[in-house]
Amino acid sequence: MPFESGQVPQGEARKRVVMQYYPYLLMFVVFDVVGMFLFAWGMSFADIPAADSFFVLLFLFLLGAPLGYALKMALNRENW
Amino acid sequence: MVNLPTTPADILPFIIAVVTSHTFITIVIFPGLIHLIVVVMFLTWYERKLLARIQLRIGPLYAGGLGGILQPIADGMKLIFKEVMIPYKADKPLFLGIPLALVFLGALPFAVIPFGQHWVIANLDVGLVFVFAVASLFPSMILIFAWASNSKYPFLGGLRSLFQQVAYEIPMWISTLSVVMLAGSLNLVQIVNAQQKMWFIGPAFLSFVVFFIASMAELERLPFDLPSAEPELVAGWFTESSGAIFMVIFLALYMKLYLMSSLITVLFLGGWWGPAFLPQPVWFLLKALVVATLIIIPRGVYARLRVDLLIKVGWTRLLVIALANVFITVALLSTGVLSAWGL
Amino acid sequence: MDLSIPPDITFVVLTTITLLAAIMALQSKELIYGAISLAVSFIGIAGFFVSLDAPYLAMLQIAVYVGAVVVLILFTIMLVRRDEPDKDEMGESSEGAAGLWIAGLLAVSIAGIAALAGPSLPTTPATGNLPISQLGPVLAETYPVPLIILALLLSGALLGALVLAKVDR
Amino acid sequence: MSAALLGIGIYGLSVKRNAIRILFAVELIVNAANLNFVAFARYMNPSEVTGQVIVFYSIAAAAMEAAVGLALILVAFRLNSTIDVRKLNKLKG
Repeated sequence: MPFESGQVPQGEARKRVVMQYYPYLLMFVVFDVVGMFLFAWGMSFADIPAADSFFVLLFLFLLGAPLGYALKMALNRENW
Repeated sequence: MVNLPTTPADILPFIIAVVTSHTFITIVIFPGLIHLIVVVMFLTWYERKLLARIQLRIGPLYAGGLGGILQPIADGMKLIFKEVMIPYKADKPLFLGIPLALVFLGALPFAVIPFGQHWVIANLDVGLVFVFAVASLFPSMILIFAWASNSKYPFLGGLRSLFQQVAYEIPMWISTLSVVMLAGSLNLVQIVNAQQKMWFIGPAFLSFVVFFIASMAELERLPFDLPSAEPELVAGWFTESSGAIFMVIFLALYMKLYLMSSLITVLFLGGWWGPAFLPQPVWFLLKALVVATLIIIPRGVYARLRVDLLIKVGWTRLLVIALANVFITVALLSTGVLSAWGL
Repeated sequence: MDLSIPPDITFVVLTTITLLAAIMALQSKELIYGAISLAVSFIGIAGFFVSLDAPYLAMLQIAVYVGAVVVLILFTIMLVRRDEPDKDEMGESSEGAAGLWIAGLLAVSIAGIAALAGPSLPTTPATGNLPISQLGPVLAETYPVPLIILALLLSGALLGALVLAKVDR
Repeated sequence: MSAALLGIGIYGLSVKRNAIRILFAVELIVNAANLNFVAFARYMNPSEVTGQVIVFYSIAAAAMEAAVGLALILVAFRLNSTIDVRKLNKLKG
């Protein structure tokens, strides 16, 4: 390097990365999909009968438990 | 539309007709490119000046008089004439290409943002989702750029940026769901029209709070600026960029700041609606400026969080609040509490 | 299906981009470039969706595939990066040839079937917009049960992937 | 077009040795199928969005498949420190 000062960089820059935040990425993929479905539903909320909206809310509710469990796993540093 | 010129004498009137046509003006001048660049340059000056005032400094002073308002132009000139250094063993095509792509992606969502009843370039039916789809390309771009620059600080910064943006994108989306349900449309023009009587910040206050916090995190602003934490990571994922590349990235970042503040204006603050003594775009710009100020101010005030806490807060608090907010909105809408405002 | 359409410019451009990117995704030396070309190919498909009057689907495609799946792929590539440079990835040449043969045969036969069935299909796409607001009601009213199954699938996949990726001590 | 994409996908599936490449190929095949769904729905039954709704589910399923597939690749890499499928034949004994 002709005109740099300071230390010469050492080692490989593109190291393997840590796993710690990997579960959050998985959750991102899942909730990306969920979000798109919810937008399709919310866009025409007024036109959808309440009985059918109930199913969408049930869908959301069902995802609550795995979300909680995934968060618990993700926050447990022993796992990663 | 205008007919193509046939004789040389027609060329000048043709050019005038094209330049004064509404399409040309919307694309190139007002909600389009020139306006965008001017506002972005203004924002860089505004941020420096505001922060300086908060910290009892003076900030830019000399360039152009009037409190150094031409400072952004001076900065731009300086950066253009500096040498572009490409790190040893960096991935050249990606290292040079990604910043340009970032600017393009930063400018693209402005095509669907309505600055007034007729001041919108493309009135898409899927406007809001379009903005989110484009915005969701940013994290991977940043990660690739960080990888391409073949250096440790950018790589760490890029990873942090990826996780942070990923963590706050979902709460952001889901918080806007209640706005979409209130307006009954994804079309941004219709969303603003639905707010003629009542701004959505009232009925959807919770989602406004979530959206505001999440957008600050998306913008990597303090107190969420871990990806470019200066004491630890030099400048985060754009450490290795220099000269013109740095300028281009900087431009993209400020475009994103402007995008987020105008999105908040559109979704929660009633867009262009305001008392009629000022034209619609002026109201819009004023509101966006106020929001930008609110986003900038914490930078002068707060310290930053730790990265794992940051991500934890995003997923455990904001996401849960956003999901709960969906149920609240359903309850509000189906009990008809909001019918007084015609919702 | 496509054979009956007069070759118009968007179609040709989108086809070229998508197919070239797809080939690049499989043949590029560096895995990162493969992931990027995969993203480009997905964006090409999203362009097709727009031209087929399904803009919401195009946005879904970009947000889910390019926004989420490609990020996941990039991250995994960085996780499994080996310290020594990649060796030649192609299998033996005979296997490559066999793969090409199978793939070519399949593609040609499907295109042939499409060409035979082509005349029986309407040749012009419908005019007029499909309102995207139709999507929600159809989703919620006609297909509520798949929605619930999807919720189970999503949670299953999330937990399954987490348990798989967990470090056993 | 869709057939060509499918062809590329099948080729990748059968020839490549890197597990991530194989995942790419699978995604390409799924995309070819999605494209066909939308196109045929548009040409044969233009007034309904059913074809698009099916693709909704298909995209969701494909995304989940990618997530689980990548997790499997991670496990395979951790156990064997390679993602070359020709070398992952431990079950042969």
